[in-house]
Amino acid sequence: MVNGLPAVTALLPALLFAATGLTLLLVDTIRPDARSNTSMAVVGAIGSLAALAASVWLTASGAVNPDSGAVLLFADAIKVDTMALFFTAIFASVTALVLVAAHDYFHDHDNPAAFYSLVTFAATGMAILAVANSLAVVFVALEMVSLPSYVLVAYLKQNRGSVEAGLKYFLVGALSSAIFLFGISLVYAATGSLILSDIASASIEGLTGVLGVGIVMMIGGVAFKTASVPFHFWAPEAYEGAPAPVSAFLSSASKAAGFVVAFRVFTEAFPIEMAVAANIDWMLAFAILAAVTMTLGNFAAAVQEEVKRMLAYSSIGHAGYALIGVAALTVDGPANGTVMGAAMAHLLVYGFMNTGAFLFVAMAERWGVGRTFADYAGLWRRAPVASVAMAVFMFSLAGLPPFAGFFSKYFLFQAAIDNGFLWLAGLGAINSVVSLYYYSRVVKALFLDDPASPSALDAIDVRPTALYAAVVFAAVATVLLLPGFGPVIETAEAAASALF
Amino acid sequence: MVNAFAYVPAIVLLPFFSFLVALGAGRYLPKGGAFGGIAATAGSFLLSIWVAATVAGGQAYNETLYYWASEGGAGIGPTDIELSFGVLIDPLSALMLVIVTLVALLVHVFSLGYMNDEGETGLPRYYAGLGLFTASMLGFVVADNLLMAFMFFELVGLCSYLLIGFHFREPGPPSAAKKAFLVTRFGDYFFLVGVVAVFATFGTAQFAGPESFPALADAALNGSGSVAWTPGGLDLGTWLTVVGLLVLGGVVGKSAQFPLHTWLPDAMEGPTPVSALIHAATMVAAGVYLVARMYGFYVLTPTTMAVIAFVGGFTALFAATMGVVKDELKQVLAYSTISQYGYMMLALGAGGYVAAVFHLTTHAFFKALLFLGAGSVIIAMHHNEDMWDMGGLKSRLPVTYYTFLAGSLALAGIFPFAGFWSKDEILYEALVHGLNDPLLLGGYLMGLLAVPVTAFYTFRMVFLTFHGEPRSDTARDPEPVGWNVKGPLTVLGSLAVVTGLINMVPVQKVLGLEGIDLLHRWLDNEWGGIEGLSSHHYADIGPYNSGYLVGGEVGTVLVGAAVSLGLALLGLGLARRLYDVPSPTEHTAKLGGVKDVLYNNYYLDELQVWLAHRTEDIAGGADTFDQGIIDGVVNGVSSVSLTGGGRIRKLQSGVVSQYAALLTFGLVALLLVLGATGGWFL
Amino acid sequence: MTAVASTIPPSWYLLLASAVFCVGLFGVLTRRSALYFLMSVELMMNAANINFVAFALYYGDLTGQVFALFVIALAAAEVAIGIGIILVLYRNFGTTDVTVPAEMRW
Amino acid sequence: MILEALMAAAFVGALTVFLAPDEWAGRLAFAISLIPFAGSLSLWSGFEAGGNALLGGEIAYATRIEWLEVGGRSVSWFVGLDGISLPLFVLTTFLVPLAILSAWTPVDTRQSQFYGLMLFMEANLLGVFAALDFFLWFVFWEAVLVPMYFLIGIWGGPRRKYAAIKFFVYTNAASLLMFIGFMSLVFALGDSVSSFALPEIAQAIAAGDLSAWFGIPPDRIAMVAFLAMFLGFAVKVPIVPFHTWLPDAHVQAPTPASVLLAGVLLKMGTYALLRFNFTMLPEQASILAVPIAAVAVVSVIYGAMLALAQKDLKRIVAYSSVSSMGYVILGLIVFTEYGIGGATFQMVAHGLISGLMFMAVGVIYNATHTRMVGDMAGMADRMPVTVGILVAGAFGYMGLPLMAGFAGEFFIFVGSLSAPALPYAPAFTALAMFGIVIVAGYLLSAMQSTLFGPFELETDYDVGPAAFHDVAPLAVLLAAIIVLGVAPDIFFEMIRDAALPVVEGVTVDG
Repeated sequence: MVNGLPAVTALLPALLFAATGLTLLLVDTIRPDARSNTSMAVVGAIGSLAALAASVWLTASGAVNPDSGAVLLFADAIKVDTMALFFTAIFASVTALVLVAAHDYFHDHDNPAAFYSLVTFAATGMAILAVANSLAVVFVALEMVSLPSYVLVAYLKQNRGSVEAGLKYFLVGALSSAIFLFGISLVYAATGSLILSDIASASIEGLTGVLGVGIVMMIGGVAFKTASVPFHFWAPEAYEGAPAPVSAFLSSASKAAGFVVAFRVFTEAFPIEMAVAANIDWMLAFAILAAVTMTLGNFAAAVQEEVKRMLAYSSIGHAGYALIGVAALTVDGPANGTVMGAAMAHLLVYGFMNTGAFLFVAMAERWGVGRTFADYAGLWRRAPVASVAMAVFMFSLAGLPPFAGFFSKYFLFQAAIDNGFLWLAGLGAINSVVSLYYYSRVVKALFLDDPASPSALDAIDVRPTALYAAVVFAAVATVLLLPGFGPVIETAEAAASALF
Repeated sequence: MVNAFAYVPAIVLLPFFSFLVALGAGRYLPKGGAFGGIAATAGSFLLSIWVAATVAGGQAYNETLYYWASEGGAGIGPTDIELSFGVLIDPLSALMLVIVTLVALLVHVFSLGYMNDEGETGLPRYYAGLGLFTASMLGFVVADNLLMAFMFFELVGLCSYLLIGFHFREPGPPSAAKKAFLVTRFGDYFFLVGVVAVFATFGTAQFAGPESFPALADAALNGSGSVAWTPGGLDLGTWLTVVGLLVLGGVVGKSAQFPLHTWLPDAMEGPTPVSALIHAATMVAAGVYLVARMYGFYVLTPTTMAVIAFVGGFTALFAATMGVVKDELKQVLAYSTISQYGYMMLALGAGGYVAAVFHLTTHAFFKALLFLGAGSVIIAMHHNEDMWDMGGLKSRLPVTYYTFLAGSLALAGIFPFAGFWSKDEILYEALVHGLNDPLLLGGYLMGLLAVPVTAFYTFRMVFLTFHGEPRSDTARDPEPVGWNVKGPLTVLGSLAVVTGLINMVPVQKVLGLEGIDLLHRWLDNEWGGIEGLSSHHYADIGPYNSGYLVGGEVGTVLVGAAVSLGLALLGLGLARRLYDVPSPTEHTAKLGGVKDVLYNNYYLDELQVWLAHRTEDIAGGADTFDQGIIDGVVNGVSSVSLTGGGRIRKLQSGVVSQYAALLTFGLVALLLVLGATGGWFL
Repeated sequence: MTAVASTIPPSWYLLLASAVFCVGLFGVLTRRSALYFLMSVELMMNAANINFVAFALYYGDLTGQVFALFVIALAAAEVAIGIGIILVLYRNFGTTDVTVPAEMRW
Repeated sequence: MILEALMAAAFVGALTVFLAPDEWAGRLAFAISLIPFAGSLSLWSGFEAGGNALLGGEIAYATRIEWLEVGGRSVSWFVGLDGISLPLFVLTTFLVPLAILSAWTPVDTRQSQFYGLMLFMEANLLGVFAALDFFLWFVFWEAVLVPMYFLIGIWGGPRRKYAAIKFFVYTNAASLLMFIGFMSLVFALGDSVSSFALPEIAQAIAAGDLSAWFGIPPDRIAMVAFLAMFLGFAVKVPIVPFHTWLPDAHVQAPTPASVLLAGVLLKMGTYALLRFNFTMLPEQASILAVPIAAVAVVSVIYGAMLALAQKDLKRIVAYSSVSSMGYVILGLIVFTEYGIGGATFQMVAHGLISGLMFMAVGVIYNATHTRMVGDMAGMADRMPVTVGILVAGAFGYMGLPLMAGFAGEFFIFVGSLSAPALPYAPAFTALAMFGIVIVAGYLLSAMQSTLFGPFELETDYDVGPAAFHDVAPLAVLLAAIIVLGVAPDIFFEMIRDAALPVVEGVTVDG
């Protein structure tokens, strides 16, 4: 029972997402040839905000929290706990932003309806992923997220870039999910169960190798979703080729979805003690991935010409930071909960600032100014508000005070240090300096550079209200999360600690 | 009666106000604020007289008036220090006050003729400068501690910069001003180190009183006291010598002693009245005055004394030789100044405290006189200073001529003019003390040698300027000068004749007339003064004892006087033979190679210019190093990381099958690493 | 538990599955045609299915077999979407060679 | 809450000015910037606190509000002033209005943004000097860079972008290093501190609560932290060889930005050095005394030599700032009351003087549009008042007595010559003091060739005297410099009061 309601109420966010998706289809069938997608945007936004509200309500009302324990459903295949709701909140916020922004981005698309429903269904998949307590559910939900994503990336059928991106994303994705699935099968072979807790308690004498290989393959699947090395190759192209709102959605929500898998599955199915005892040091694997990923992402981002591609690499770099949350863990380490909680908080903040950044790119694409840094020169003069917001995103991504990105990154590194991973934190710090360089390049282009030609800015002829709203909202959130960081980090740490 | 000392600050502040007035409102005042300056200096002069009278009335004054930085406090390491301003009035400073204010007053008056009547522009700036100059010098004179002295010492330097560079629109003056400030600044660097050292060593920089640093040093040296600090392992005597020499650095700079004298001849670029002020009463005098002021400290360290004496003697001769060949009126005077201050240093080094002050006084008058005279000649000659264009001005500028003559006789040290008495006493002191001290004796001999040279160039100047036939049209029909020129000349001329009377030591010694050595008694606190600041005290703690030639004291006096007078007359006579002819010609050719050396001032300027250029070269090298190496490294870091990024991105070939391959390899690598560490498959 | 199944040691199934998986992987790495690529991925997924089914039998619980069904369904969906994407690929690039679309790189 | 009020005034003012039309943005900004100034004057007049805020002295105008928890330590809004921070606080509020005035002529584009950024920067600068909680301080510390980045990058000279990015990245990297250094201290303090409040941390360290961490012994940690923080701040100060961003930034920056950069931003570095390195880790400081003093002396001489080689007036002043900062470092490292007090005083003095110099050069530049020594001569002929003040300022820079610069330098020298804590103190001091000769050298040469001699300058317009609102700030600054030089106790008394505890922190053996 949840607050006197049936226990299934705990699934409210996921259900709301699903319902929204269906409603969107319904709306589309009622008015199939509506040129305006306003109704779509409104319905979608309302739906995802409702999901957001639901998850916040469930957390706040104490129905689901570390103290009262998690809500288990469907023969333990589903487990709703604070972490699940925390991530659901991230998904919901990002989805809402993206849907609102899409209203202007697809203003002249002949069939926007599919987009909205696909996004919402993907969000549904994420919500389920967040509560999955069985590898079966994990895989199904993962596919529920992936399949719509492939379509979304290739959504602009006439656009070679979009198609190429879709293809690469799909091929790498298919391969990765196959590997992930094989990993699951090996784990099943070694433990004979798919329920996380049962896996943890299963005896694996003689099958260490099988389990180990399985786990590594599952790491691969996670790495794909989180766009971490070496499964990151799809990310630059997919983010660059896809419609900007989709890039925002993938790089924020989808990435977070990957992390929720990592956080839950590895800590619950292969508890650290057990892993260490069995010499299956997946923490080490993640540590290596984290180090390589953040370095590769940041250094590659530093030499990009296109803003969108730079953001793609930077999102790889941030995946590296967030991976610290599953890398900097030790057997009953003092700060296991803290470090993972910090990673969760970072993902939340990142959700806002990164989505905002991509939505700014979306605005630029809507205007039809080019994609490179040079094309952004002097945008400031015609779009001051948006440019200031972009500057906020950039500085926050770089981790400068007085923006939320500073705190989330700092908490992450500090927790890592507390847990004995000084070298990871140090590497992260160095990478932050590099990132400062390329993020400030955007600001430089926007504010300092002069437009190539006086007429260069004439492209900016419209004021996409919805896009503006989304961007500004994201910016405000990014700033307000600094003073309001206390509750966030507390919730996150509490949620994470519950896993250990 | 009202206490005169209460008004001492006013002496300093009056000219300062005139500075403010001239600066702020000079534009709107008649004569560009000249009258303000005259009134102020006149006021200061009267007050100074009053102060001197009060001192004569048997009083003295040593008072801290203002704490610059807060009192007490655990200052530096063990010591408590106080940084304060105060006033010290004793016979010495009282006398100096009178001299400075008088000269300043006369210079102000003279300026009316030299600047205003000549239609100079920027007069407010000029009078502001004069006012500030006077004020700074007066502040320096009344200073009661070394820090305050240093501060006003520096301000004097600033004013000299401003006034020498008065004609800033021409190329010459600014560069001369720069040189003056830089060279003296170089000396002041050592001075500043000295000041800091004094604070560190004694915790105080007071000149007078039982807690003053000379007193403390004395006590420490004779074991009845101790100092707060001496640098690692240095014994007290050596350290005090070092400190003394450091402070001396400032003196050498300001008083234009060798080797820092080069700025002074260039300083002639300034308006002539300013030169008079600088040379007679303010800037150059400051150095010597400083030594006299802290004489109680110097006499404690024989080495320092010897150095002072030798430097002084050398400078006296050295500068005099250069004066011989100069063609320009003011140049000759410039080198004579250097030389004369050399005498004063010699006196101080030789323990002739009174003699030095005596010469300072007389020199102040006759040198001011000579410069103002030169000024009036320059007016008459329409600012042509080349003596070879002059001649025969005697009949046309009688007042100027006779006063100038009086000054020249004094400078040459001819009986009975003021210069004779003071210079004679200096040589006497050097002699009697030098008989037991070779270094000092060397100083004496050089000083003696300088006497004929001085007489020679002085009268070479006089004859070339005033005697013989006019050698140019302007000389034939010179511009007449007004009362404001003649007035000051007359006053100073008479002073140049009579000032010697204030200190008739030789006469007293020979004829045994008691009490006519007024200056001696004055400086010996006979009327009033401060314990520890008397010539006697200095003599007591000083390193020297006197030795005499044949005939004991009197004999020595007579011999010395006779010799120096004889030499002076010799030089005069030579000058007369060579140049007192209707149309004199250059005889410098006879000097041969020496002439060039003298013309080029022994190439010392070249040396300093060379040094300056080397410094600039080093600076240039440093700059290249900075831009190339240091900044190069900074930028290098960024470019290196960028190339790194460039390599990494090449991984992203764009071909999806390669992605699949790389991805697989990555996974396999991960498998191997974990497998290896985990020891699976075994 | 049938006789045949009981006689075969589970490790054989593992080997078989791994073999199939590697074949599929080989196909992915070597084939340039998108369709072959797709088929190879299917092969890899079925390798996993072999494990599920076999070990469901081995452990005697149905989860594995049920999950295998799920996987088959998902694979079908994946293929559907894949074909769609390959279709637009062909429309835009006139080929199904996956190495051709390489406009976005570095 | 008065500190908050003043910062808020500047901050709200910034927002208002952002929205104001360009026409009167300048006047509005000036008017607004007077509010913090008036406020800080009242702060100064009402200041009675004694001792050092970090070492248990009373903290004036303090407020402390809990903010959030970090790893079991509380972060709070904790501001307050003591004898060291108050003068710098006043300096900031004093310089900003003048800098704004000096911007009226040169800044002719995007005025509202420009003045808005100026005020925004002021708000953060005040925060830096007032903050007593590390996180709060760090937030302000970093936030200062952002407006300066824009000020240089948008309104700067030809190579402004290069300069801006170099400044931004370089100083940020430095801040990161410093951050790491300080954090390692906090970690090493373990549970002995329950917050990031600087006083608590400083006193905990003083109480010897540093404990081993990662098996690194506490003294090693302290040493590493000291070095990291020192390097971090060295870039900001800047100390040779981390100074190369400064000339670029200064030359490219618009005059008002240069004024604040030289006047206040550099002081952030020395202030932080004093607050963190020398107040919290005096023992490490005295261990490293000789190398640090050497670096200081090198900065003095080397910086002066570089200035001697420059042809651009702004570069000259920029490098001479490097030189002057060397004095400050020397004053700090000797650990005497006069040394540290003098160093702090020199921060204020140099803030005023370098501000004056940059402003005056800026005024001349407005008229000539060149700063190259070779390009102009005899400016005194056309702009007598400006040149007069410039000359006065230059002499102030040379340490002319009765001007603020001399007071600062003299205090430092007096404090350092016989400093017990520094071996070879006399040698170091004497060497450093030679800077006063070189500075005279290059300033006089530069003035001679640009200001004096016959007037020369190729322009198609005739150069006339500067406007009143250009000259007024110069005059005000000069007056302030002289007042401080005649009566240094205005600040020096409270500074010494706050410096004394720092001095007592270091124990000199022998």
